[in-house]
Amino acid sequence: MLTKPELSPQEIKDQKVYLEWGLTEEEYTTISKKLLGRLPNYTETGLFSGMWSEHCSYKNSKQVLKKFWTEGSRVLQGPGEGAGVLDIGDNQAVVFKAESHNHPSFVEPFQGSATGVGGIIRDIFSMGAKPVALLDSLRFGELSTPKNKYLLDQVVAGISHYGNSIGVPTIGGEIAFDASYDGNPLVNAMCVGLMDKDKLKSGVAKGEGNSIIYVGAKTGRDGINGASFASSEFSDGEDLNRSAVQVGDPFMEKLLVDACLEVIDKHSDILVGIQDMGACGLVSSSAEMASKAGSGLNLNLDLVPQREDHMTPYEIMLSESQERMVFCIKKGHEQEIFDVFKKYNLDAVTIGEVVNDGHYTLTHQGEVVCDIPTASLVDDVPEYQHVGQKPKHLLETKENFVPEVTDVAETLSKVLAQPTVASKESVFRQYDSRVQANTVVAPGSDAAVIRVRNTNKSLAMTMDSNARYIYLDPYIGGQIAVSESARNIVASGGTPIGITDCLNFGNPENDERFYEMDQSVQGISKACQTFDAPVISGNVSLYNETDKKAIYPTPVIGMVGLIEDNRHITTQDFKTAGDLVYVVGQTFDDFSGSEIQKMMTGEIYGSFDHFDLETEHHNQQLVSKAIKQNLVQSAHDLSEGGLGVALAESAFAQELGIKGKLDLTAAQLFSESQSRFVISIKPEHKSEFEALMQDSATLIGELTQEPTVDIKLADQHLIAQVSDLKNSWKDSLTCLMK
Amino acid sequence: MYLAKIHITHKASILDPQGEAIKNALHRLDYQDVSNITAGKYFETTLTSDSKEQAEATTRSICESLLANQNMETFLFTVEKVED
Amino acid sequence: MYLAKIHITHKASILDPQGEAIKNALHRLDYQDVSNITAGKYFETTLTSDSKEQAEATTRSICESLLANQNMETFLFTVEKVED
Amino acid sequence: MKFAVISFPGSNCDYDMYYAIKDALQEEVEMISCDETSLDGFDAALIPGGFSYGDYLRSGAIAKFANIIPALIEFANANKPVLGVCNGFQILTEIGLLPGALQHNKSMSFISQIEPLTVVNNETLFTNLYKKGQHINIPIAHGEGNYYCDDAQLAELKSNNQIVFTYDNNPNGSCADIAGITNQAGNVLGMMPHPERAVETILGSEEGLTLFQSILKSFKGELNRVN
Ligand SMILES: Nc1ncnc2c1ncn2[C@@H]1O[C@H](COP(=O)(O)OP(=O)(O)O)[C@@H](O)[C@H]1O
Ligand SMILES: [Mg+2]
Repeated sequence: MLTKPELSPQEIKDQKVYLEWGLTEEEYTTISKKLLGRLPNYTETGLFSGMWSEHCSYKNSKQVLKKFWTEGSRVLQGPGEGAGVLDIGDNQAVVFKAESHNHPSFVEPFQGSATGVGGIIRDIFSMGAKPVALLDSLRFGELSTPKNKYLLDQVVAGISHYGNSIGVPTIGGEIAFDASYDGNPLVNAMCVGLMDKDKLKSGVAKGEGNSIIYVGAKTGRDGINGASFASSEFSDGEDLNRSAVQVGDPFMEKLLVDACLEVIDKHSDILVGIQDMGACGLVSSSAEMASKAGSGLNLNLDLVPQREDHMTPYEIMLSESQERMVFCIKKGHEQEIFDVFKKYNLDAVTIGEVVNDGHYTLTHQGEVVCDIPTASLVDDVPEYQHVGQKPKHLLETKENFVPEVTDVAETLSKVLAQPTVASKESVFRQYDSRVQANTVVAPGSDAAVIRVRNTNKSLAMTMDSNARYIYLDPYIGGQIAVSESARNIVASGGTPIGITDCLNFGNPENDERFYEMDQSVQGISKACQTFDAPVISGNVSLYNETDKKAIYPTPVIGMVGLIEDNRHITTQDFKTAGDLVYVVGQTFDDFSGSEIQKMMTGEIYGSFDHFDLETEHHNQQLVSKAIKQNLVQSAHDLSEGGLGVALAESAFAQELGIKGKLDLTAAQLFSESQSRFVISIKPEHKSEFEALMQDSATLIGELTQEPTVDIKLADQHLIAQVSDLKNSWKDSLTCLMK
Repeated sequence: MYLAKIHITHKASILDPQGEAIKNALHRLDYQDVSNITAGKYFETTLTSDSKEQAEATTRSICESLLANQNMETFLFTVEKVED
Repeated sequence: MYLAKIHITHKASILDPQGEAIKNALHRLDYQDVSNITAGKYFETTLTSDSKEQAEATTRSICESLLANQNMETFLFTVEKVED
Repeated sequence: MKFAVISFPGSNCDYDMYYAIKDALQEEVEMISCDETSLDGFDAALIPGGFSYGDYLRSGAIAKFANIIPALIEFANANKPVLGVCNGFQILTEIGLLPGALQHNKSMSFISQIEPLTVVNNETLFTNLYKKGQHINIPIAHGEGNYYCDDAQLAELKSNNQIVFTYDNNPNGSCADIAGITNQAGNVLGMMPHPERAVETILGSEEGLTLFQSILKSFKGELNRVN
């Protein structure tokens, strides 16, 4: 691709090269006949192929994204900018967004995940916020193949390299394994930032004569037109012919953050707009900034800092070199910007100006190489309407699964060792989770918590999704994904205030895949409204298919919660012997898509008969109240593996035992009924707690110094040593990686 | 016994932040005659292979599977016989 | 123009964690004929020095002052003339 | 007492150190760039953690040429307190204020966790408020914290009582479990664990604050002695 001589407009048409670049026949016709009235040249065709890709244009997903609930009293900036922004009081705002880097991470896992982190951090500081936390949500195929082990190892190393070096703590995330991610791993990263409300910036270029300034790293031939590749399915063998991999430089980005925040802080009056260069590099950032104001741009590509010789306009515009930003600066004030960047030893150059004719004009070595309406790149992209169709596997009816558990202690130990349930410490210990000295709850509990310095407030955050549920019921599964996030926030003492999402799906042109996306988005949206947590940002990654096999539908939720008083911060660990342990919420026979179903049968199937959003909300509010009334010693939400797993996990840190009884069967210990928590309280709070909970909480028993789990069940007696359970949970992932 | 000397370098067009950082440092230190520097890796391996061909095959294989990231790097090696 | 090729290796007496880790990985991958591996660094520098002697002097100086940590590492280099 | 925090391009714990002094210790502190050439007017110098100049070659290697380094060496030679944490420790070994070197962790991967340490020497200006043999919990976060020195050097460190902190369960392969050492004179301390991340109860531990309080106590004691 790099050395191909440039074809003439006629050759592009005759040889239909645009198809190779991902533009359809109709799209090409629209561009040449309707938008331009002539054939686009090589550079222009390249720009269209990038800007009209799903990744940049959302042409296949807009229809669905409109269904998200995006309102709410805290919203200062909803979807549409680099990141969403919520008011948290005291003139402060929290900024967050998640983004996927699936395809680059499959091709080159270390750099792919590292640049994913770099990219999402840029989205945050381009809004004017200081990045304060990172989270990552990962999906891989089963760890039985060397390739999947390699991917996990390298993806984690890449995240660790970038996040640690730039000095933003990685404080949470999730990892799950399922065969559907073989050949299609998911790497989603989320960044959270904090800012003063009145410093909010947007990515806009307006005002005739104002300067377009390029800052940061030089442009090389890295990942050219990556967005159009990310927007197509890939097949085995592709990893042999690819254009140059993007390499991240966290040191450069650290300087870039500091310099940009200095500009926003001290030169806000001359800063018209700021945006990072992400997918489709210079063209997408500059054209989007201009289109927001209906402006045109004149850019001189000879002025763009270049790392390599003889780069073509196509390469310069579509390069995805990292650590670069675009500013729009009031005419005549450019020097102020140059002075700031000089201090940090970074390039900052004027590469063009805003014009009022609405034209996007590029010159290169004295020639105009592109002259098209800005709107044609951004606003005139066709929007495709799809009609979903219920996937075949949802039409088959099969009786719901109920496991037969003969030795409950042994089964518990095995479930704890399933890689999706097992401890992720071997991963998160590679992440610096305490840099910036604000981390109150590091990875290993439910939501992570960072305090807001100089206030008595904290932020709780989490990323969650159970794709198996969504595969079995996209609408309910979507609701559960948000509910689980909210449960994590609530268990940590917080109130959910908003979400971001990464919609990872297969090919939307397939009706069944589209159905999955559409239904799960509606489920997510409904749950967001219930929890009063609007969707403020997100990202779409479609075409996650290899050789026509799609991943499980995996919309990942990143949620932030506010803790108004630091005394309410709660962790999942049991604290002292003698404390009473309760389970909040009702347990049914819910084994569809459960960990134990997968473990015992190797497949997942069945329906969801007991989930109810109102009950979920009710239980969360009860727990929240109990925490705020200072009645709670520890709180842990129930998710994969059910009650047995949650009790064990809570016991591990202090190695406390628990003695009690439960009116449940051994099998039900592994049921994944939603809307439940494990809570421990001091005995002196018993009556107050029970009065608050009414019949929503059931006493299990009390914590013991003797580290044994000793619970009488309806049909069996569970007796297990905490240390044995802990060992199978703690070492499992490390063993699987060997 | 065989000794393999393996050089791993960046492919052209791939960003080399390490080389850049070193170059900048050298310029700050006034080494003006250093016009460029690229950073790579160097490995020495001793092999108990039965023949030079086998030692070469093993070396190539470990370069491809472990030492070099072929997305970004290329490797070159030599193998020579040494005293046990 | 001169091209310097610089090799930095661990002193023999010093534990080389990277080499150890690679050796273990190779043994896990069943490369039984690899009896030892040491990890080092390799740099290529282009110098605009006026003479080979000067290029050598510069190279030695950057090795001593920056590229190698002489507590643990030793360096070796060659300098050759190349086309501008 | 007036502290300087020396910030290098790529330092990322500089503000953590700054706030530890300003908010937790409540003493005077100033952030200064490594481009400065003087430490006049300061009573102690703190070199924070991070990845100076990206740490691309070897951690601390490029930082040793910063403008501030001659002043720092002079400051140390004048017997004033110098503390280097994490990358700061690596820089202190690179510039020769402390012996030895920090290699890649034995596991070759980055390790971030709360680490139990033992205070081996509580007779330094940095540790006089700890008890000898006291166990403390301080977070670590590093990829190259595996302390190395040769046998002769190790014998010297031991006989001079220069080993200040050791790890209870050596996480990175350091020789003799070393987590922190001083120079011979005892006024320069380098350590991999991060005391500045353990200065408030809300962060999980205050056991790092004791180190800064010790520095302050020695300084005040010294003032009284002089007056
Ligand atoms: N990839 C990861 N990065 C950082 N932390 C992680 C990662 N995976 C899991 N964790 C942490 O491990 C703990 C347990 O995770 P998980 O089992 O997903 O919890 P839950 O089911 O309650 O959401 C959480 O604190 C989580 O943040
Ligand atoms: Mg949880």
